[in-house]
Amino acid sequence: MSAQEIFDVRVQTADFDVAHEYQGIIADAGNPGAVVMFSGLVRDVAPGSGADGQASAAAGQSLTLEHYPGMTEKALRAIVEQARARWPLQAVRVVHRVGKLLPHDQIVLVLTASAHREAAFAAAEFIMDYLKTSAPFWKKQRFGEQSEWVASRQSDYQRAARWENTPADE
Amino acid sequence: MSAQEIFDVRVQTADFDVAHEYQGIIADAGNPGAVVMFSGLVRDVAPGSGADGQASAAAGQSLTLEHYPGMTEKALRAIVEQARARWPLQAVRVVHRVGKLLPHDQIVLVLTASAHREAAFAAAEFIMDYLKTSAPFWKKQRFGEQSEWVASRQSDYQRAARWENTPADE
Amino acid sequence: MLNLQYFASVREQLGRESEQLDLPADVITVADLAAWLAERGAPWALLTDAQQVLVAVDQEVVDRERTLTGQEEVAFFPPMTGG
Amino acid sequence: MLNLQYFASVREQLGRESEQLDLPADVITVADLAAWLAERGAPWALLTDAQQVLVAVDQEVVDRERTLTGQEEVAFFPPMTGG
Repeated sequence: MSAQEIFDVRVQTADFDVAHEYQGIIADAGNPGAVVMFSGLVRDVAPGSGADGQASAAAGQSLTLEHYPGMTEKALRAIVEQARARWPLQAVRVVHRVGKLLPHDQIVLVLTASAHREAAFAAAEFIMDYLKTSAPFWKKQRFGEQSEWVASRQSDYQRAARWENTPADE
Repeated sequence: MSAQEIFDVRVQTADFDVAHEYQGIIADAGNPGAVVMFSGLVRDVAPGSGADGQASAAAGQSLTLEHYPGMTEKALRAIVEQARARWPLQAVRVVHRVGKLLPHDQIVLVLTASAHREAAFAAAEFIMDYLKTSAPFWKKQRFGEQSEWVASRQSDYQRAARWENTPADE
Repeated sequence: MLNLQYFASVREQLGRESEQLDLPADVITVADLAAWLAERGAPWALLTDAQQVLVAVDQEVVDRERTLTGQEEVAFFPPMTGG
Repeated sequence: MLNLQYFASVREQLGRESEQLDLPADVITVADLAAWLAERGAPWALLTDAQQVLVAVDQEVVDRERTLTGQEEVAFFPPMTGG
Protein backbone atom coordinates (compact mmCIF):
# COMPACT_ATOMS: atom_id res chain seq x y z
CA MET A 1 0.00 0.00 0.00
CA SER A 2 1.38 3.43 -0.92
CA ALA A 3 1.99 6.25 1.55
CA GLN A 4 -0.66 8.24 -0.29
CA GLU A 5 -3.33 5.68 0.58
CA ILE A 6 -2.25 5.39 4.20
CA PHE A 7 -2.38 9.17 4.60
CA ASP A 8 -5.70 9.60 2.93
CA VAL A 9 -7.89 12.69 2.44
CA ARG A 10 -11.32 12.76 0.79
CA VAL A 11 -13.93 15.41 0.02
CA GLN A 12 -17.37 14.01 -0.79
CA THR A 13 -21.09 14.74 -0.73
CA ALA A 14 -21.87 11.20 0.50
CA ASP A 15 -22.06 10.36 4.18
CA PHE A 16 -19.23 8.35 5.72
CA ASP A 17 -19.42 5.17 7.78
CA VAL A 18 -17.45 5.43 11.01
CA ALA A 19 -17.09 1.66 11.47
CA HIS A 20 -15.77 1.23 7.93
CA GLU A 21 -13.23 4.05 8.35
CA TYR A 22 -12.14 2.74 11.77
CA GLN A 23 -11.53 -0.77 10.44
CA GLY A 24 -9.80 0.76 7.43
CA ILE A 25 -7.30 2.82 9.39
CA ILE A 26 -6.43 -0.15 11.59
CA ALA A 27 -5.72 -2.20 8.45
CA ASP A 28 -3.66 0.68 7.00
CA ALA A 29 -1.69 1.15 10.22
CA GLY A 30 -0.92 -2.56 10.54
CA ASN A 31 0.00 -2.58 14.22
CA PRO A 32 -1.47 0.47 15.98
CA GLY A 33 -1.57 0.83 19.75
CA ALA A 34 -3.83 3.88 19.61
CA VAL A 35 -6.52 5.17 17.27
CA VAL A 36 -8.09 8.59 17.83
CA MET A 37 -11.19 9.60 15.92
CA PHE A 38 -12.85 13.00 15.72
CA SER A 39 -16.31 13.28 14.24
CA GLY A 40 -17.98 16.65 13.68
CA LEU A 41 -21.77 16.82 13.38
CA VAL A 42 -24.28 19.48 12.38
CA ARG A 43 -25.68 20.93 15.58
CA ASP A 44 -29.34 21.65 15.89
CA VAL A 45 -29.16 25.35 16.69
CA ALA A 46 -32.67 26.43 15.76
CA PRO A 47 -34.26 28.49 18.53
CA GLY A 48 -36.47 26.29 20.68
CA SER A 49 -35.68 23.13 18.74
CA GLY A 50 -35.81 19.80 20.47
CA ALA A 51 -32.98 17.36 20.90
CA ASP A 52 -33.96 15.10 18.02
CA GLY A 53 -33.60 17.71 15.31
CA GLN A 54 -36.56 16.50 13.29
CA ALA A 55 -38.50 19.64 14.05
CA SER A 56 -35.74 21.94 12.83
CA ALA A 57 -35.07 19.90 9.72
CA ALA A 58 -38.79 20.10 8.99
CA ALA A 59 -38.65 23.86 9.66
CA GLY A 60 -35.98 24.13 6.98
CA GLN A 61 -32.82 24.30 9.06
CA SER A 62 -29.84 23.23 7.02
CA LEU A 63 -26.16 23.86 6.42
CA THR A 64 -24.58 24.07 2.99
CA LEU A 65 -20.86 23.46 2.66
CA GLU A 66 -19.07 25.01 -0.28
CA HIS A 67 -15.43 24.29 -1.09
CA TYR A 68 -12.71 25.06 -3.61
CA PRO A 69 -12.27 21.86 -5.62
CA GLY A 70 -8.62 21.08 -6.25
CA MET A 71 -7.29 23.39 -3.55
CA THR A 72 -9.25 21.59 -0.81
CA GLU A 73 -7.54 18.23 -1.25
CA LYS A 74 -4.17 19.98 -1.59
CA ALA A 75 -4.72 21.96 1.63
CA LEU A 76 -5.86 18.88 3.56
CA ARG A 77 -2.90 16.90 2.32
CA ALA A 78 -0.52 19.68 3.40
CA ILE A 79 -2.05 19.65 6.90
CA VAL A 80 -1.67 15.87 7.15
CA GLU A 81 1.96 16.17 5.99
CA GLN A 82 2.66 18.71 8.74
CA ALA A 83 1.16 16.33 11.29
CA ARG A 84 3.30 13.44 9.96
CA ALA A 85 6.41 15.60 10.30
CA ARG A 86 5.60 16.31 13.96
CA TRP A 87 4.41 12.95 15.27
CA PRO A 88 5.15 9.27 14.54
CA LEU A 89 1.91 8.35 12.77
CA GLN A 90 1.12 5.02 11.14
CA ALA A 91 -1.95 6.19 9.22
CA VAL A 92 -4.33 9.15 8.90
CA ARG A 93 -7.76 9.52 7.32
CA VAL A 94 -9.61 12.77 6.76
CA VAL A 95 -13.08 12.80 5.21
CA HIS A 96 -14.94 16.11 4.78
CA ARG A 97 -18.43 16.37 3.35
CA VAL A 98 -19.69 19.18 1.12
CA GLY A 99 -23.15 20.11 -0.11
CA LYS A 100 -26.38 20.38 1.85
CA LEU A 101 -26.47 18.85 5.34
CA LEU A 102 -29.23 18.62 7.92
CA PRO A 103 -29.09 18.80 11.73
CA HIS A 104 -27.34 15.71 13.17
CA ASP A 105 -25.61 14.88 9.87
CA GLN A 106 -21.94 14.01 10.05
CA ILE A 107 -19.68 16.71 8.52
CA VAL A 108 -16.08 15.76 9.08
CA LEU A 109 -14.08 12.74 10.23
CA VAL A 110 -10.43 12.66 11.26
CA LEU A 111 -8.76 9.38 12.23
CA THR A 112 -5.15 9.02 13.39
CA ALA A 113 -3.29 5.81 14.24
CA SER A 114 0.01 5.53 16.09
CA ALA A 115 1.92 3.19 18.35
CA HIS A 116 1.18 5.53 21.28
CA ARG A 117 -1.78 7.62 22.31
CA GLU A 118 0.11 10.91 22.75
CA ALA A 119 0.87 11.14 19.01
CA ALA A 120 -2.61 10.00 17.93
CA PHE A 121 -4.36 12.55 20.18
CA ALA A 122 -2.09 15.47 19.30
CA ALA A 123 -2.19 14.80 15.56
CA ALA A 124 -6.00 14.52 15.43
CA GLU A 125 -6.42 17.80 17.30
CA PHE A 126 -3.73 19.49 15.19
CA ILE A 127 -5.40 18.38 11.95
CA MET A 128 -8.81 19.68 13.12
CA ASP A 129 -7.35 23.03 14.25
CA TYR A 130 -5.66 23.62 10.90
CA LEU A 131 -8.55 22.24 8.88
CA LYS A 132 -10.78 24.89 10.48
CA THR A 133 -8.49 27.76 9.49
CA SER A 134 -6.68 26.69 6.35
CA ALA A 135 -8.77 24.30 4.30
CA PRO A 136 -11.08 26.15 1.85
CA PHE A 137 -14.52 25.20 3.14
CA TRP A 138 -17.33 27.67 3.85
CA LYS A 139 -20.56 27.04 5.70
CA LYS A 140 -23.87 28.71 4.96
CA GLN A 141 -26.59 28.27 7.51
CA ARG A 142 -30.28 28.33 6.59
CA PHE A 143 -33.37 28.71 8.78
CA GLY A 144 -36.38 28.48 6.50
CA GLU A 145 -36.22 31.56 4.25
CA GLN A 146 -33.22 33.12 5.96
CA SER A 147 -29.62 32.23 5.31
CA GLU A 148 -26.24 33.54 6.33
CA TRP A 149 -22.60 32.63 5.95
CA VAL A 150 -21.10 31.33 9.18
CA ALA A 151 -18.47 33.74 10.53
CA SER A 152 -14.98 32.45 11.23
CA ARG A 153 -14.19 32.10 14.93
CA GLN A 154 -11.29 33.98 16.48
CA SER A 155 -10.84 31.06 18.87
CA ASP A 156 -10.13 28.75 15.91
CA TYR A 157 -7.22 30.97 14.86
CA GLN A 158 -5.93 31.02 18.41
CA ARG A 159 -6.08 27.24 18.64
CA ALA A 160 -4.20 26.82 15.36
CA ALA A 161 -1.59 29.41 16.41
CA ARG A 162 -0.95 27.48 19.64
CA TRP A 163 0.83 24.75 17.68
CA GLU A 164 3.36 27.20 16.29
CA ASN A 165 4.76 27.64 19.80
CA THR A 166 4.61 23.96 20.67
CA PRO A 167 7.73 21.90 20.09
CA ALA A 168 7.18 19.05 17.65
CA ASP A 169 6.45 15.69 19.31
CA GLU A 170 5.81 17.26 22.71
CA MET B 1 -32.24 8.71 30.49
CA SER B 2 -30.40 9.15 33.78
CA ALA B 3 -27.08 10.95 34.18
CA GLN B 4 -25.55 7.63 35.19
CA GLU B 5 -26.33 6.08 31.83
CA ILE B 6 -25.12 9.09 29.85
CA PHE B 7 -21.83 9.03 31.75
CA ASP B 8 -21.29 5.34 31.42
CA VAL B 9 -18.36 3.12 32.43
CA ARG B 10 -18.08 -0.62 31.81
CA VAL B 11 -15.50 -3.32 32.55
CA GLN B 12 -15.97 -6.50 30.55
CA THR B 13 -14.21 -9.52 29.07
CA ALA B 14 -16.22 -9.26 25.83
CA ASP B 15 -15.00 -7.22 22.89
CA PHE B 16 -16.73 -3.90 22.14
CA ASP B 17 -18.21 -2.69 18.87
CA VAL B 18 -17.01 0.78 17.95
CA ALA B 19 -19.95 1.52 15.61
CA HIS B 20 -22.48 0.55 18.29
CA GLU B 21 -20.76 2.70 20.94
CA TYR B 22 -20.45 5.65 18.54
CA GLN B 23 -24.15 5.55 17.65
CA GLY B 24 -24.94 5.11 21.32
CA ILE B 25 -23.06 8.17 22.53
CA ILE B 26 -24.64 10.32 19.81
CA ALA B 27 -28.09 9.16 20.97
CA ASP B 28 -27.10 9.83 24.62
CA ALA B 29 -25.73 13.28 23.82
CA GLY B 30 -28.82 14.29 21.82
CA ASN B 31 -27.27 17.17 19.92
CA PRO B 32 -23.48 16.87 19.83
CA GLY B 33 -21.27 18.97 17.59
CA ALA B 34 -18.18 16.90 18.34
CA VAL B 35 -17.47 13.29 19.25
CA VAL B 36 -13.94 12.18 20.11
CA MET B 37 -13.10 8.50 20.37
CA PHE B 38 -9.95 6.87 21.66
CA SER B 39 -9.39 3.19 21.05
CA GLY B 40 -6.41 1.33 22.53
CA LEU B 41 -5.25 -1.92 20.94
CA VAL B 42 -2.83 -4.68 21.88
CA ARG B 43 0.38 -4.00 19.98
CA ASP B 44 2.25 -6.81 18.38
CA VAL B 45 5.58 -6.38 20.12
CA ALA B 46 7.10 -9.83 19.65
CA PRO B 47 10.66 -9.56 18.34
CA GLY B 48 10.67 -9.97 14.58
CA SER B 49 6.90 -10.29 14.35
CA GLY B 50 5.12 -9.23 11.19
CA ALA B 51 2.49 -6.57 10.88
CA ASP B 52 -0.47 -8.93 10.89
CA GLY B 53 0.15 -10.36 14.33
CA GLN B 54 -0.92 -13.89 13.42
CA ALA B 55 2.61 -15.16 13.81
CA SER B 56 2.96 -13.76 17.31
CA ALA B 57 -0.44 -14.98 18.43
CA ALA B 58 0.54 -18.42 17.16
CA ALA B 59 3.86 -18.06 19.02
CA GLY B 60 1.88 -17.51 22.20
CA GLN B 61 2.08 -13.74 22.55
CA SER B 62 -0.75 -12.48 24.70
CA LEU B 63 -1.69 -9.90 27.29
CA THR B 64 -3.71 -10.64 30.41
CA LEU B 65 -5.52 -7.80 32.11
CA GLU B 66 -6.30 -8.15 35.79
CA HIS B 67 -8.41 -5.64 37.70
CA TYR B 68 -9.87 -4.96 41.13
CA PRO B 69 -13.61 -5.61 40.75
CA GLY B 70 -15.67 -2.99 42.52
CA MET B 71 -12.87 -0.46 42.80
CA THR B 72 -12.35 -0.34 39.04
CA GLU B 73 -15.83 0.96 38.21
CA LYS B 74 -15.62 3.40 41.12
CA ALA B 75 -12.24 4.74 39.96
CA LEU B 76 -13.41 5.10 36.35
CA ARG B 77 -16.56 6.88 37.47
CA ALA B 78 -14.49 9.29 39.58
CA ILE B 79 -12.30 10.10 36.57
CA VAL B 80 -15.35 10.75 34.39
CA GLU B 81 -16.81 12.99 37.12
CA GLN B 82 -13.61 15.03 37.20
CA ALA B 83 -13.80 15.44 33.42
CA ARG B 84 -17.45 16.55 33.67
CA ALA B 85 -16.50 19.15 36.25
CA ARG B 86 -13.84 20.60 33.93
CA TRP B 87 -15.55 20.57 30.52
CA PRO B 88 -19.13 20.93 29.22
CA LEU B 89 -19.74 17.31 28.19
CA GLN B 90 -23.01 15.89 26.89
CA ALA B 91 -22.08 12.22 27.27
CA VAL B 92 -19.11 9.96 28.02
CA ARG B 93 -18.54 6.24 27.53
CA VAL B 94 -15.61 4.26 28.87
CA VAL B 95 -15.28 0.54 28.14
CA HIS B 96 -12.26 -1.39 29.42
CA ARG B 97 -11.67 -5.07 28.74
CA VAL B 98 -10.11 -7.53 31.18
CA GLY B 99 -8.91 -11.12 30.77
CA LYS B 100 -6.72 -12.58 28.06
CA LEU B 101 -6.17 -10.53 24.90
CA LEU B 102 -4.21 -11.24 21.74
CA PRO B 103 -2.21 -8.90 19.49
CA HIS B 104 -4.53 -6.48 17.65
CA ASP B 105 -7.39 -6.98 20.11
CA GLN B 106 -9.15 -3.86 21.34
CA ILE B 107 -8.42 -3.07 25.02
CA VAL B 108 -10.03 0.22 25.90
CA LEU B 109 -12.52 2.66 24.40
CA VAL B 110 -13.21 6.24 25.51
CA LEU B 111 -15.89 8.33 23.82
CA THR B 112 -16.72 11.93 24.66
CA ALA B 113 -19.47 14.10 23.17
CA SER B 114 -19.78 17.87 23.48
CA ALA B 115 -21.15 20.86 21.60
CA HIS B 116 -17.56 21.85 20.74
CA ARG B 117 -14.43 19.96 19.83
CA GLU B 118 -12.14 21.57 22.41
CA ALA B 119 -14.04 19.99 25.31
CA ALA B 120 -14.43 16.61 23.60
CA PHE B 121 -10.71 16.36 22.78
CA ALA B 122 -9.49 17.55 26.18
CA ALA B 123 -11.86 15.31 28.13
CA ALA B 124 -10.98 12.17 26.14
CA GLU B 125 -7.27 12.75 26.65
CA PHE B 126 -7.78 13.61 30.34
CA ILE B 127 -9.76 10.41 30.92
CA MET B 128 -7.09 8.28 29.24
CA ASP B 129 -4.26 9.95 31.20
CA TYR B 130 -5.98 9.31 34.54
CA LEU B 131 -7.22 5.86 33.58
CA LYS B 132 -3.57 4.87 32.98
CA THR B 133 -2.45 5.98 36.44
CA SER B 134 -5.44 5.66 38.73
CA ALA B 135 -7.75 2.89 37.59
CA PRO B 136 -6.78 -0.49 39.09
CA PHE B 137 -5.83 -2.48 35.99
CA TRP B 138 -2.62 -4.45 35.59
CA LYS B 139 -1.19 -5.96 32.41
CA LYS B 140 0.82 -9.15 32.20
CA GLN B 141 2.58 -9.83 28.94
CA ARG B 142 3.32 -13.37 27.75
CA PHE B 143 5.67 -14.58 25.02
CA GLY B 144 5.27 -18.34 24.84
CA GLU B 145 6.60 -19.70 28.16
CA GLN B 146 7.79 -16.35 29.46
CA SER B 147 5.62 -13.78 31.15
CA GLU B 148 6.14 -10.51 32.97
CA TRP B 149 4.09 -7.74 34.50
CA VAL B 150 4.17 -4.57 32.43
CA ALA B 151 5.98 -1.79 34.28
CA SER B 152 4.20 1.52 34.82
CA ARG B 153 5.53 4.33 32.65
CA GLN B 154 6.94 7.49 34.21
CA SER B 155 5.61 9.41 31.19
CA ASP B 156 2.04 8.39 32.10
CA TYR B 157 2.42 9.98 35.52
CA GLN B 158 3.84 13.12 33.93
CA ARG B 159 0.93 13.32 31.50
CA ALA B 160 -1.63 12.95 34.28
CA ALA B 161 0.19 15.55 36.43
CA ARG B 162 0.04 18.05 33.54
CA TRP B 163 -3.70 18.47 34.09
CA GLU B 164 -3.18 19.59 37.69
CA ASN B 165 -1.51 22.75 36.40
CA THR B 166 -4.00 23.34 33.61
CA PRO B 167 -6.92 25.64 34.35
CA ALA B 168 -10.28 23.92 33.95
CA ASP B 169 -11.94 24.47 30.57
CA GLU B 170 -8.75 25.86 28.98
CA MET C 1 -4.69 34.59 -19.25
CA LEU C 2 -5.47 34.94 -15.55
CA ASN C 3 -8.11 32.55 -14.23
CA LEU C 4 -10.13 34.25 -11.46
CA GLN C 5 -12.28 32.31 -9.00
CA TYR C 6 -14.69 33.67 -6.37
CA PHE C 7 -16.08 31.64 -3.48
CA ALA C 8 -18.78 31.76 -0.81
CA SER C 9 -19.87 35.27 0.32
CA VAL C 10 -17.39 36.89 -2.10
CA ARG C 11 -18.94 34.99 -5.01
CA GLU C 12 -22.43 36.01 -3.87
CA GLN C 13 -21.57 39.67 -3.38
CA LEU C 14 -19.89 39.90 -6.78
CA GLY C 15 -22.56 37.81 -8.48
CA ARG C 16 -19.80 35.95 -10.28
CA GLU C 17 -18.13 32.54 -9.93
CA SER C 18 -15.16 32.88 -12.23
CA GLU C 19 -13.72 34.79 -15.18
CA GLN C 20 -10.68 34.74 -17.45
CA LEU C 21 -8.85 37.92 -18.32
CA ASP C 22 -5.55 39.38 -19.45
CA LEU C 23 -3.55 41.22 -16.84
CA PRO C 24 -2.64 44.87 -17.63
CA ALA C 25 1.11 45.51 -17.58
CA ASP C 26 0.91 47.72 -14.48
CA VAL C 27 -0.74 45.00 -12.35
CA ILE C 28 2.23 43.37 -10.62
CA THR C 29 1.02 42.08 -7.26
CA VAL C 30 -2.13 40.56 -5.81
CA ALA C 31 -2.79 43.96 -4.15
CA ASP C 32 -2.56 45.62 -7.59
CA LEU C 33 -5.02 43.08 -8.99
CA ALA C 34 -7.54 43.74 -6.20
CA ALA C 35 -7.19 47.52 -6.68
CA TRP C 36 -7.66 47.17 -10.45
CA LEU C 37 -10.78 44.98 -10.03
CA ALA C 38 -12.12 47.50 -7.46
CA GLU C 39 -12.23 50.11 -10.23
CA ARG C 40 -15.26 48.23 -11.58
CA GLY C 41 -17.33 49.91 -8.87
CA ALA C 42 -19.45 49.11 -5.80
CA PRO C 43 -19.24 45.44 -4.85
CA TRP C 44 -15.75 44.95 -6.27
CA ALA C 45 -14.14 47.25 -3.71
CA LEU C 46 -14.54 44.47 -1.15
CA LEU C 47 -11.63 42.64 -2.74
CA THR C 48 -9.21 45.27 -1.41
CA ASP C 49 -10.08 44.41 2.22
CA ALA C 50 -7.24 42.07 3.21
CA GLN C 51 -8.93 41.28 6.55
CA GLN C 52 -12.18 40.06 5.02
CA VAL C 53 -10.95 38.57 1.78
CA LEU C 54 -8.19 35.98 1.46
CA VAL C 55 -6.35 35.26 -1.78
CA ALA C 56 -4.97 31.99 -3.12
CA VAL C 57 -2.64 31.88 -6.11
CA ASP C 58 -2.49 28.51 -7.83
CA GLN C 59 -4.40 27.05 -4.88
CA GLU C 60 -2.11 28.30 -2.13
CA VAL C 61 -2.99 31.14 0.22
CA VAL C 62 -0.59 34.04 -0.34
CA ASP C 63 -0.13 37.53 1.02
CA ARG C 64 -0.98 40.53 -1.09
CA GLU C 65 2.64 41.33 -1.92
CA ARG C 66 2.77 38.17 -4.04
CA THR C 67 3.70 39.02 -7.66
CA LEU C 68 1.73 37.67 -10.61
CA THR C 69 2.89 36.65 -14.11
CA GLY C 70 -0.66 36.74 -15.48
CA GLN C 71 -0.88 32.98 -16.04
CA GLU C 72 -2.10 32.00 -12.57
CA GLU C 73 -5.35 30.83 -11.05
CA VAL C 74 -6.23 33.51 -8.49
CA ALA C 75 -9.06 32.92 -6.01
CA PHE C 76 -10.76 35.43 -3.68
CA PHE C 77 -12.72 34.12 -0.69
CA PRO C 78 -13.69 34.90 2.92
CA PRO C 79 -11.94 33.29 5.92
CA MET C 80 -12.53 29.55 5.96
CA THR C 81 -15.21 27.98 8.14
CA GLY C 82 -14.98 24.23 7.56
CA GLY C 83 -14.82 21.40 10.06
CA MET D 1 -12.43 -8.17 60.63
CA LEU D 2 -10.05 -6.65 58.11
CA ASN D 3 -10.52 -7.89 54.56
CA LEU D 4 -7.15 -7.98 52.78
CA GLN D 5 -6.82 -8.17 49.00
CA TYR D 6 -3.68 -8.63 46.92
CA PHE D 7 -3.44 -7.96 43.19
CA ALA D 8 -1.16 -8.59 40.20
CA SER D 9 2.57 -8.98 40.99
CA VAL D 10 1.91 -8.48 44.71
CA ARG D 11 -0.60 -11.34 44.66
CA GLU D 12 1.86 -13.55 42.80
CA GLN D 13 4.81 -12.76 45.05
CA LEU D 14 2.79 -13.41 48.20
CA GLY D 15 1.07 -16.44 46.72
CA ARG D 16 -2.20 -15.18 48.17
CA GLU D 17 -5.29 -13.43 46.79
CA SER D 18 -7.08 -12.40 49.95
CA GLU D 19 -7.47 -13.08 53.65
CA GLN D 20 -9.57 -11.96 56.61
CA LEU D 21 -8.01 -11.18 59.92
CA ASP D 22 -8.37 -9.27 63.17
CA LEU D 23 -6.20 -6.21 63.57
CA PRO D 24 -3.93 -6.14 66.68
CA ALA D 25 -4.52 -3.11 68.90
CA ASP D 26 -1.13 -1.56 68.11
CA VAL D 27 -1.76 -1.50 64.35
CA ILE D 28 -3.13 1.99 63.79
CA THR D 29 -2.14 3.06 60.29
CA VAL D 30 -1.66 1.46 56.88
CA ALA D 31 2.09 1.73 57.47
CA ASP D 32 1.66 -0.20 60.75
CA LEU D 33 -0.33 -2.89 58.92
CA ALA D 34 2.37 -3.31 56.26
CA ALA D 35 5.09 -3.52 58.94
CA TRP D 36 3.07 -6.07 60.91
CA LEU D 37 2.49 -8.25 57.80
CA ALA D 38 6.21 -7.95 56.95
CA GLU D 39 6.98 -9.80 60.20
CA ARG D 40 5.70 -12.94 58.44
CA GLY D 41 9.06 -13.10 56.63
CA ALA D 42 10.60 -12.96 53.17
CA PRO D 43 8.03 -12.05 50.52
CA TRP D 44 5.84 -10.03 52.89
CA ALA D 45 8.49 -7.35 53.42
CA LEU D 46 7.67 -6.02 49.95
CA LEU D 47 4.45 -4.52 51.37
CA THR D 48 6.51 -1.91 53.25
CA ASP D 49 7.89 -0.43 50.01
CA ALA D 50 5.62 2.56 49.41
CA GLN D 51 7.17 3.21 45.98
CA GLN D 52 6.43 -0.26 44.62
CA VAL D 53 3.22 -1.09 46.45
CA LEU D 54 0.10 1.09 46.52
CA VAL D 55 -2.66 0.72 49.09
CA ALA D 56 -6.40 1.20 48.73
CA VAL D 57 -8.71 1.35 51.74
CA ASP D 58 -12.34 0.63 50.95
CA GLN D 59 -11.44 0.90 47.25
CA GLU D 60 -9.77 4.30 47.37
CA VAL D 61 -6.04 4.83 47.10
CA VAL D 62 -4.70 6.27 50.36
CA ASP D 63 -1.33 7.25 51.78
CA ARG D 64 0.29 5.16 54.45
CA GLU D 65 -0.59 7.54 57.26
CA ARG D 66 -4.24 6.59 56.82
CA THR D 67 -5.65 5.17 60.07
CA LEU D 68 -7.62 1.92 60.19
CA THR D 69 -10.52 0.84 62.41
CA GLY D 70 -10.05 -2.83 61.56
CA GLN D 71 -13.32 -3.14 59.61
CA GLU D 72 -11.99 -2.04 56.22
CA GLU D 73 -11.19 -3.69 52.93
CA VAL D 74 -7.46 -3.04 52.39
CA ALA D 75 -5.83 -3.84 49.05
CA PHE D 76 -2.13 -3.96 48.20
CA PHE D 77 -1.07 -3.73 44.55
CA PRO D 78 1.66 -2.44 42.21
CA PRO D 79 1.31 0.83 40.23
CA MET D 80 -1.51 0.55 37.72
CA THR D 81 -0.88 -0.23 34.07
CA GLY D 82 -4.27 -0.20 32.35
CA GLY D 83 -5.36 1.53 29.20
